[in-house]
Amino acid sequence: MTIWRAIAAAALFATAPALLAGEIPPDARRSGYSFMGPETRTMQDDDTSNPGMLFVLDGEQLWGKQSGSAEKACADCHGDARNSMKGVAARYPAFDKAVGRPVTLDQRINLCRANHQQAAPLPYESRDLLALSAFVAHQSRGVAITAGDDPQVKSFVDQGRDLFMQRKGQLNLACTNCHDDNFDRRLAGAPITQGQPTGYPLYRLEWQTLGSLERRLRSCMSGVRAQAYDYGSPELVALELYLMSRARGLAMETPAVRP
Amino acid sequence: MPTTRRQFLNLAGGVTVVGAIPIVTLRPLRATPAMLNTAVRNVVGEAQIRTGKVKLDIPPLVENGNTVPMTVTVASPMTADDHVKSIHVFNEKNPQPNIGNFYLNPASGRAQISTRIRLADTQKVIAIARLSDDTFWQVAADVVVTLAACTEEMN
Amino acid sequence: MAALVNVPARAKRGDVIEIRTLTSHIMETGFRHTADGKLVPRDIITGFTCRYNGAEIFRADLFPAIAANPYLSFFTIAKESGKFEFEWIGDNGYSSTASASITVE
Amino acid sequence: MVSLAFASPTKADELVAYNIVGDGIPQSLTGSPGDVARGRALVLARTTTCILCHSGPFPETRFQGDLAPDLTGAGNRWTTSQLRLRLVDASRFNAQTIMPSYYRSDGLVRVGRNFAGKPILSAAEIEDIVAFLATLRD
Repeated sequence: MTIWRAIAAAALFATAPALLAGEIPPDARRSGYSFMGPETRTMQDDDTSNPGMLFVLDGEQLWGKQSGSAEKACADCHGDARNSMKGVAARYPAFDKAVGRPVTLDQRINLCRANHQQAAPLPYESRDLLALSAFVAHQSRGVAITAGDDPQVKSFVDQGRDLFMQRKGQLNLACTNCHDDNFDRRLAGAPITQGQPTGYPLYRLEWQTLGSLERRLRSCMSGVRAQAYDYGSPELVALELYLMSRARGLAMETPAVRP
Repeated sequence: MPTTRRQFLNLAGGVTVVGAIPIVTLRPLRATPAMLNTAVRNVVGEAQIRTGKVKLDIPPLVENGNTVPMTVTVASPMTADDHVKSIHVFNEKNPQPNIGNFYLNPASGRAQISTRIRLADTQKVIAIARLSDDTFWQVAADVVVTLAACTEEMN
Repeated sequence: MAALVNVPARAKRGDVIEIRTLTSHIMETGFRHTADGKLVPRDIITGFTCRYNGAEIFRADLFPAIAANPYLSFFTIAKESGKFEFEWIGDNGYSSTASASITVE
Repeated sequence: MVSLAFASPTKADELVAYNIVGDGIPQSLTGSPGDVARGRALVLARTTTCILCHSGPFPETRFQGDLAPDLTGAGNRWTTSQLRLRLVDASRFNAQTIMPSYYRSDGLVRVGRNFAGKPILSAAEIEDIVAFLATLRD
């Protein structure tokens, strides 16, 4: 039993009735930042050397640019993102009444495009969508994550947790097997993190570009040789929601840098 | 115009950019010691290369070879009479041995440059400085590159 | 697409100042293949120049081993107020520029 | 205890049936002994996945995992028969294990389309690895 599991078990016994066995207690939750080497941390820390900031700058441009047949820019409704978007990404995925389910920040941007700008949706992982979501999420940097608190999303958080606990793929492994039970250990040379999604969209050195949490989840699924869920699928949204609720209290870091 | 559930489902099945272009890195192709030697001689000519004066800051073990931070510093007063004219960085095992050439002058004030490089594998990196008296000085560093345990190339 | 250039807004005459630049570029090496075996053609930035009030103070030749979204840091002596101009050139006629001002006291 | 396990029949790659005797599979899946050198190469190949979790007496291999027991002395701790079943289906001993069942293609969820219906390792690969692990004596 790892020390973390011992702590988890103790905390479960003492105070936290909502915590399921094997889950990481709030005070033991750690951002992926704490698992990185000094060079990668330095790259994230300095905005003038963080390559994710290139996308944030692009997003800032797009925010003020008219798009679609309604000839409206994001800023025409939302004003200065520094005020209007502060803390927003820390609450996502969030419940949308019209569609009756939680939507990711990427989906919210595309819903805004469809409903208010009369614009075509931006493709998943396209530069413009990543830039806009990075710009919006950047306004929440330092804000504590609260996603999943809304009672309307509870059943979706539960669905996400079930998916996190479910073994999949030819290697028959669940997310929890690595990210709850074996973080701080090494898979080949690389440290296993807790899988806390604090900095998305983030700049991954492996990708050499910015990418979404959905892209990361899909590559984890490929890693266990499972058929990845489609971008925007209810399963990926539920997993994203569960992961964000699991990271409750951790500070947003967008745009984070990870190996 | 509110979004209906059907429209939303269409959104959910939206187009993606990344999945369309799976890239496979070609591993077997790599520079040979002869290629490295040729690349160095293209810069240095027949001149002797001495060891010293040059410092190469590069992590000995990197988390991902796609983006490796690197700083080269040369001990030089950077005066009109005694300065660094250029810094040349090479690698041993990438498909091509050159990394970059950086041209300085007395107005630089300090003989130091930083950039981020790609290293296809665990290998040696070499930095060579050309001083204003046309002498060449070098330093080499070994870098161990960690390979990602999971990649997107499998499925 | 964006470029990030970092030059101190003010400096004392004679100070050695650091200049940092980061620019958006895929830096496709020309050594990679798609899953169906096609070579992905090279598309990199090959050159970078920095001018200070018109005079070149730093230049670099870049190769495929430079990471995507190239980052460069270098130094110069603050000698007078004015403008830094940055230029990146590359494959397929690529060219982009940026500039930054400095006040030297 | 003697039981007989048949891997479920699948389209392309039908698995060889094997006999479990006690806590092992005494007979080679291929009917012949594996190749030690090939087995060593397989254990060290990242695509085989052993080395991602296990470490072992492999001085030339820089990155070894620490999620699972060191393989040093595996040949002392287990018989060939025990090693074979532990590779084929470790979940038989501990349903919670993170060690994949390397010679099984049933009872899995959402297997990637390139891997569906196939075991992680072939019968011959299992035999090569068993032969190599058996040589790991302290």
